[in-house]
Amino acid sequence: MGRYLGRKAVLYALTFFVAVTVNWMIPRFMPGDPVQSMLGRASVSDPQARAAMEDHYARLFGLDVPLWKQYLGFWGSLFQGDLGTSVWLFPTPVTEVLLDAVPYSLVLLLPAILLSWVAGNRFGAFAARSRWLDNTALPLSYLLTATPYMWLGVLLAWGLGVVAGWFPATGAYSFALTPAFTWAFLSDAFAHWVLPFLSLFLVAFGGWAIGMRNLIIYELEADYSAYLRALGAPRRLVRRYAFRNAMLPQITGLALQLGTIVAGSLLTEVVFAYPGLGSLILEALNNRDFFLLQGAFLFIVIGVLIANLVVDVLYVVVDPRTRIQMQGGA
Amino acid sequence: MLTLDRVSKVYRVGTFGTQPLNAVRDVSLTVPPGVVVSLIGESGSGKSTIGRMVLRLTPVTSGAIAFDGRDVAGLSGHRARKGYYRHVQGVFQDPFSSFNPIFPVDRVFDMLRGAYFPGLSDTEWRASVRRGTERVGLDPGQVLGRYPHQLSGGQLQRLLIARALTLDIRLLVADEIISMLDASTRIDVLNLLGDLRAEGLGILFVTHDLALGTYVSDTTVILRRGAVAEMGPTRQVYASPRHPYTRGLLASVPRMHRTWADADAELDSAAGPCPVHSGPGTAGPVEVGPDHFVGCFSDDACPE
Amino acid sequence: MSLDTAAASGEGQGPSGRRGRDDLRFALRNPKLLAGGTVLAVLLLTGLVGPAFTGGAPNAYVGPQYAPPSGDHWFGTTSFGQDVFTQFVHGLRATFTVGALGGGIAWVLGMAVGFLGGYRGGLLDEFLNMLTNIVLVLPAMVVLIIAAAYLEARGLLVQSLFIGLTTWPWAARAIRAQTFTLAGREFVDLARLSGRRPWRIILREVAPNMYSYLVMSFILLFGGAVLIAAGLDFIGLGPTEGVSLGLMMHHSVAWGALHLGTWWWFVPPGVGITAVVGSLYIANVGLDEVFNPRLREL
Amino acid sequence: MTVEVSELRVHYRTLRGSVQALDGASLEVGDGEVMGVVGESGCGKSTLGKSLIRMDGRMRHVGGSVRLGGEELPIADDRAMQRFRYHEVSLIPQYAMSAMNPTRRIGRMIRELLESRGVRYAEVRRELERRLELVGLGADVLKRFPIELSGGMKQRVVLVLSTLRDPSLLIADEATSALDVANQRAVAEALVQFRDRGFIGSMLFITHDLALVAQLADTVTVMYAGRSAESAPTSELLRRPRHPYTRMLLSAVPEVGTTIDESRQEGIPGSPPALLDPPSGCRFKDRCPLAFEQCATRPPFIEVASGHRVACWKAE
Amino acid sequence: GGYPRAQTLYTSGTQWGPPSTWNPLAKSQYATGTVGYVYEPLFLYDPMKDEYRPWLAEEGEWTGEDTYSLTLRDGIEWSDGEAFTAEDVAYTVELGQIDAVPYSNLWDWLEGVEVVDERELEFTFSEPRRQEWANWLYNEAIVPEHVWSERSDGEVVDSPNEDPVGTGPYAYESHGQDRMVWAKRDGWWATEQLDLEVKPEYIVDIVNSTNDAALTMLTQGEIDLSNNFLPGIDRTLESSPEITSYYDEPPYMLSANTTWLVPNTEREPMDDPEFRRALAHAVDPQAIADGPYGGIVAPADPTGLLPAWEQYIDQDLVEDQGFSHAPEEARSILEDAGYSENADGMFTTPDGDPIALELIVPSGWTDWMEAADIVAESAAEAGIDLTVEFPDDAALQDARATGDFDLLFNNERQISNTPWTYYDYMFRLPVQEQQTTVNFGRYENEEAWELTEELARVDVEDTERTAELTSRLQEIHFEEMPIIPLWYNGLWSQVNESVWTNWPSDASGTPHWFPTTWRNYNQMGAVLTLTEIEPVSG
Ligand SMILES: Nc1ncnc2c1ncn2[C@@H]1O[C@H](COP(=O)(O)OP(=O)(O)OP(=O)(O)O)[C@@H](O)[C@H]1O
Ligand SMILES: Nc1ncnc2c1ncn2[C@@H]1O[C@H](COP(=O)(O)OP(=O)(O)OP(=O)(O)O)[C@@H](O)[C@H]1O
Ligand SMILES: [Mg+2]
Ligand SMILES: [Mg+2]
Repeated sequence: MGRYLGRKAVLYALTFFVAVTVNWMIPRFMPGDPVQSMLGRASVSDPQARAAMEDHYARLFGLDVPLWKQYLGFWGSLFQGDLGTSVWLFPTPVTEVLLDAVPYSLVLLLPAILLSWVAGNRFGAFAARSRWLDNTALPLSYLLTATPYMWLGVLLAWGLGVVAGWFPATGAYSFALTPAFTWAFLSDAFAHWVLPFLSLFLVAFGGWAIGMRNLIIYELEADYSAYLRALGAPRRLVRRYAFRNAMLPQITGLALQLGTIVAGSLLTEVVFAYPGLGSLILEALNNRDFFLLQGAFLFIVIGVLIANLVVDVLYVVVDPRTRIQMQGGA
Repeated sequence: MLTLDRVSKVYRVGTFGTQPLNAVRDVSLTVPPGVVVSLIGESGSGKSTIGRMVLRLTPVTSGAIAFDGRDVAGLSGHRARKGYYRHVQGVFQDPFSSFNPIFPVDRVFDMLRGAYFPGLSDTEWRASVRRGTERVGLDPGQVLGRYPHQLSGGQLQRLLIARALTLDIRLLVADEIISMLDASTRIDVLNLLGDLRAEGLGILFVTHDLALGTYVSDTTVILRRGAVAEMGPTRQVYASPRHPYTRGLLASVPRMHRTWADADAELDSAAGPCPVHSGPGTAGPVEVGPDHFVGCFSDDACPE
Repeated sequence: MSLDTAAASGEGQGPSGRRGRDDLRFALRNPKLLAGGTVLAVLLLTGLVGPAFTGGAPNAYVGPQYAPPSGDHWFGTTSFGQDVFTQFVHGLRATFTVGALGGGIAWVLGMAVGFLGGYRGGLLDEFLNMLTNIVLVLPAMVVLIIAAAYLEARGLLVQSLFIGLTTWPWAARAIRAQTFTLAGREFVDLARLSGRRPWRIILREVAPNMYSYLVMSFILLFGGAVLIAAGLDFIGLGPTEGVSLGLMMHHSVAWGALHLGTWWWFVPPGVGITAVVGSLYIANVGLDEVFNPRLREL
Repeated sequence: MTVEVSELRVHYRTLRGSVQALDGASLEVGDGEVMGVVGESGCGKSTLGKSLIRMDGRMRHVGGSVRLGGEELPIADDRAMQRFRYHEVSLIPQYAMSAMNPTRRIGRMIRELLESRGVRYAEVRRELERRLELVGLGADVLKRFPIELSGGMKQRVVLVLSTLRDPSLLIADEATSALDVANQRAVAEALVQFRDRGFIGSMLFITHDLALVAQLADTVTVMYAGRSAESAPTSELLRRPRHPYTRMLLSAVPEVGTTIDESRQEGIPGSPPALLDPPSGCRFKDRCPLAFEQCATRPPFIEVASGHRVACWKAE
Repeated sequence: GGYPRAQTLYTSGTQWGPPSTWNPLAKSQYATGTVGYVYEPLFLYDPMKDEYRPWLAEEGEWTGEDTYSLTLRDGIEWSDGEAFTAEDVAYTVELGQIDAVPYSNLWDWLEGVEVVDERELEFTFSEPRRQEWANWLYNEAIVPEHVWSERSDGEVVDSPNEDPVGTGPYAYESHGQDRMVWAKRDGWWATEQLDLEVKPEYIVDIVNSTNDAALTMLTQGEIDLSNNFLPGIDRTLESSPEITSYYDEPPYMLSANTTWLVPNTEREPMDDPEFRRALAHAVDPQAIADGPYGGIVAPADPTGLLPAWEQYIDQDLVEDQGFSHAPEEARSILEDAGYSENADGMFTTPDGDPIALELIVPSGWTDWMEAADIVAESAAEAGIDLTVEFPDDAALQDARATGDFDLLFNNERQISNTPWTYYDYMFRLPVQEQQTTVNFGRYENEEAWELTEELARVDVEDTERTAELTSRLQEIHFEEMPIIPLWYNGLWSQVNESVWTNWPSDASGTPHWFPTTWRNYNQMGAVLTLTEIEPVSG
């Protein structure tokens, strides 16, 4: 087990290294100058005054030293948890900007990922029960997964938000409120959360349902199921076993899909103007804030890596096969 | 013709290949022309590994395999290898998976044509394929052009032998070629091997079935955990097995006309001490009779 | 879409069964394959020949602004007076292009890495596997956002290339696993004994045996590429010129279609994407059922 | 309890028509008897085994009946069969390696299975452990996962689990084929021992290994292309086979120690008929050296000596 | 706690990211209202009336050719209770000595500042750029010396100044990812001295996510004042009575800046004034205003001078030399200048080289992208081959700075107190390797630049001289056409009157301030809007 996780850890460390390097490289080898874009918004019209400011900020962001120094410095400060200063939200440190946004994303993502996973799996297992269900539920699930996150978001915002007016279609909570542990605030925040959550949830839900449906059919055909049935075990038990075993690949699937769902949440946040990482990335893009962009990217990568690691560990715990193989047994 | 000299194979398994797995240990044997050598042993004893090393499908870790005195491992380059395969061919356990399921069976022949008979005209080639097919007792009209699933396992195995015979092979590695076949077809394939042997073909016959091992072979090699437990002329090994492992195997083989209990009683009488440790104390198998070698009893019956 | 499922279900290809003919027979009887295939064909045809019929540039102002669907403008017009149907038809074409190119590039890469790793094994495999895993864990979309953001000229080709470069890993992984089992099959050994060169063996012996699987990977990659491209387009990182369904959504939302109730502007592109990807997926299940005897009778 | 299978016909539905996998199989197993069922691959042995306990979705009961201790088994009725499964009729499958849920500890799986069949685990726990001990396994296997056991151990666990309810009929389909000779012997002997101790009533031991049957079966039924060809007490069958198929089959199996040079044995020419559209009459006639006109009609499966039945016009 | 709806003003359209700094010197970043609500300038400039309104200052006066004296109001206190004095003003001016301070160029022509007494200062200039000085006086906010002097030079510019201490009517209340909240402060000097009172207890400025979201919120009454560019707003304005804008008919909005078509005058054939003039006649701003903008912008005057500078537009000149959409005219100009049509009806240069121009517009700027297409179409009509490219914004900025382009759109100059800013943009010399803020077309004309420089020195009161100079500049503009004015971008401003009424409009009886929260507009009186609006339920 230790060795297995050790191997995974090496893999993740390498991934992290690659991610950081790519992340550092992209903005530096592509056109666009963050300082220019920052000053672009300052209404400083005098060329000389502007030139002086450019110098100042280039020095401040450390863009005036050779690339290799920038790269090493990048790693150095990274280990000190310093992701630099946001250009767009100057002078806020990137870490701070991200930490402000991350809770929103998490509040959206965690329930969406977990609930869609649980519900999708249940539904998929349920759909595999009969031909009729299968033939109706399955295409529906496929359509759901085929739906672009943002479009579903747009439809929901329009249908349930603008037309029906049941839920607010933008923001995380009413502007009339200040965050507090009050009923008014929580219910308001919840109402704002429903639509973005729903659009994430539905798309992911479809995917899990399909995955589970296919896996459970596979499991129901497995030898152990046949044996149980031959010994007269009731459907319930057979299904329960099949479900449990089909969950295992779905756990790995969860790790694999994390990236996609995270990306989906970025789009959803944009649609609903939900103030999470997605909106932040979009703004960072528009403002050429490459420090923030790098930070956000790293945040996501680290998040995904950690989640993967958690899933890996979880997998080892729930699947005796991996655990025993790793102990060198059998 | 083929000699294995203290051949060992270590697979690297586990993370980053850190764990060694000794699949074959210090195996030495020879396969002269016109002789069938059976390699017998339980699952995982390294039989197939030896076969694959001879066929150059797996590299040797240590020791030497020589064919006609030329080191087989030293054959480098596509040409040299092709030359080797002209004389040495293999047939494997699963006839169904030996054929690419989506092509007609002729494909196994056609693959050879490209590499070995580029000059042959279509008619010449077809004739030679037909000849090969007939030689293994098949009706070419019935089998050629068909898909693997349309033929029986016995037919397929024979086709594979026919394929090997298209080349001028002198050594055939037959890896469990009968274990997936029905009792009635097995015997046909075995008979075919016997006929080929009579024509001077050397055969390395890999099996786990003792009964079938005796039927065609001249020399029997009993493998255990990658090492030779007992090796000798077939008749002698069966008549007076010296290694406890061989005896155990023989006692467990179900026989039509003798019960297990009877076999136990019969074999118990021939027990003796480990010849390796009671004798000269060398590492390798010890000769206990003419051409009859016995390895260390290891673990169970021997201190080592 | 769970990729593992595909991997799990793809493996059940025994040597048994009367492949080719049987497959066709099942294919023609499979409602999912038929339905998916038909929708796809209609959309493809629309994308292919549609632009010739609608005439005119997709971004030209041809009608009144904000006109709801009518006989003149089947899908209505945008706030600029562009014909939504014309845009839709051109967008479909772009969507298919991105899918085919992006999916295709990823497919080729996935095959190259998968075949090579699965067949050769050893250190090369370890390395490729590592590479695959690295790219696999990186969230493709986010990488793409970052990369696209800094691209000077963004066109369909570049977009497809980038998508292809980031989405191949799971296909590589699955193909590698398949290749690995197939390479252990005896007919591959036999091909080696017949003096064949590795690449020939891969292409002529191994690959044909997973054709159904390869087709399905392509379908999934195609769908994935379409969705990713739509996502990029939507946040304004799409091609800087031309139309695509994602860009249509982007424009419609940016120009307040949601609020102004011009649903005909943002509904068709989404329906288009969902229909393309959905029908692909559904056809894919159909294919799966056809190729995979285990699922046939369920 | 005795088992009587008479003229059982079970077909597989396929796209190309029905495969007549079992088309008139008959056999009788006395109480406490082990019957070996042998025959070439594809002759319907497994189909017979499955029919007696659980038919899968593609199988169709076309005719014939199965009686267990005089009572008719409702083999075509999945629901009605439920009562008999495990308690009366049980199975050791060929796939013992994968017969247990890989993600459950064995003990827990057994408990859940038993409780789902209305048996209190606690009540049988001791017996379970005792029987495990009989086959040479400690009670600690219950705490393990299947993957932690070797093939032979798994086969033995399945053996114990399948027979825990003391079934009147046990179907062992290729139960030892995947094992090496030493393990094969151990499991086979355990089966006989269980029968001797009365844990199992009758047993159908399905295999293609005639020699193995010779070791443990009381009677043997030889099947050919979905039908019973010959049925007799083991020693009788080995010594005096009446059906030409049986004879040829026996002569195709070399004894340990015989070599090709001493006595060359021959196989059965040709191959079994396709069951999708089998020939009428005796199904062996195309390969039979004795075939004559009458073989165009199906020979009855009749008793030619005490307990010895043959389906051949030429058998006296 | 919450903000009672009836006492809270919700605004949006300025803040494009979470508030991150309250430093008035961080001109591109500071939270909406930092200048105006908290920090205040010495004067306000009212472009509607072209009038300076003494604000922190009581009065200012040129006492000599090179000296200016300033008197401050009495009795103003900083929000921390310290008195506001001449030291603070002097300190703020001195900050310009730091390079990174946006107005560091002030010291190129300012010689010194001297505190005469608590309320009096004296400025001496090395070059009396009076228009530019006036510009400074109302644009820059005064910061408290007692707080700021503790900061290092770097901190002065880069500190987020989290706890802003100002003289204005509001104080920092809170901020979040998506909002900035200001709370009304007791003791604002103007209440006592000018009888002005800001009405909202709270101002919640909403961080824009998308214009789309803003539109939704505006129509749902969640935003009172939206300064977002809302495409399609014309339809909403027509259909929803509670949503209003400054004018109740097209173009609905006041004008804030001019969008120009900027030709690169270093490239052929744009180096030819005749060609540029032909181009000017070819384009069709009306089609742009009607098309992508749906009428919410107006085509620009040929001079490009904003309506606020109307008095300086030389109407006779425009009559005489101005241009309008006239493809035929464009063709004849080209023909006269020696250009000739090829077989496709497209013009080639007098040398016979084909002309193929590329107009670049940032990708994603949809309205501009649409407008560019229209420009291309109308150019084609006049026989000029012009294609449109949509590079990424950053790439475009690079190209623009280095002069690596044919044509582009630009609107860098906002409304101000003087057309000098406008001509400074058009004619600024010398042309440098990198042109980052002005004269992207790299047009060189010594005479025009000298005139511009002279304009900078004219006293703002001296409208006659200003008009004279601008008239001459307009003439050069028409002759040379270094930039081609297209349309006026609106001062995007739309309000939902369901909570607050009495918003500025052109109707009589309503206030005439700029209804906007944009940066630098508070200094132009926008802040006074807050003193005029009235709660509906109150
Ligand atoms: N490619 C490989 N990598 C690692 N280990 C291997 C490999 N091939 C075989 N082994 C291991 O080497 C040992 C010998 O295997 P081999 O296939 O030679 O046995 P065998 O005697 O042929 O067994 P069987 O009767 O099952 O075919 C086994 O433990 C096997 O697990
Ligand atoms: N699911 C199925 N669908 C169609 N035909 C089947 C199916 N299962 C088995 N058959 C056919 O039925 C016949 C009998 O099969 P069965 O499995 O009973 O044979 P068997 O005697 O057990 O053979 P083996 O010794 O190979 O296990 C064969 O011809 C086989 O091809
Ligand atoms: Mg082997
Ligand atoms: Mg069977």
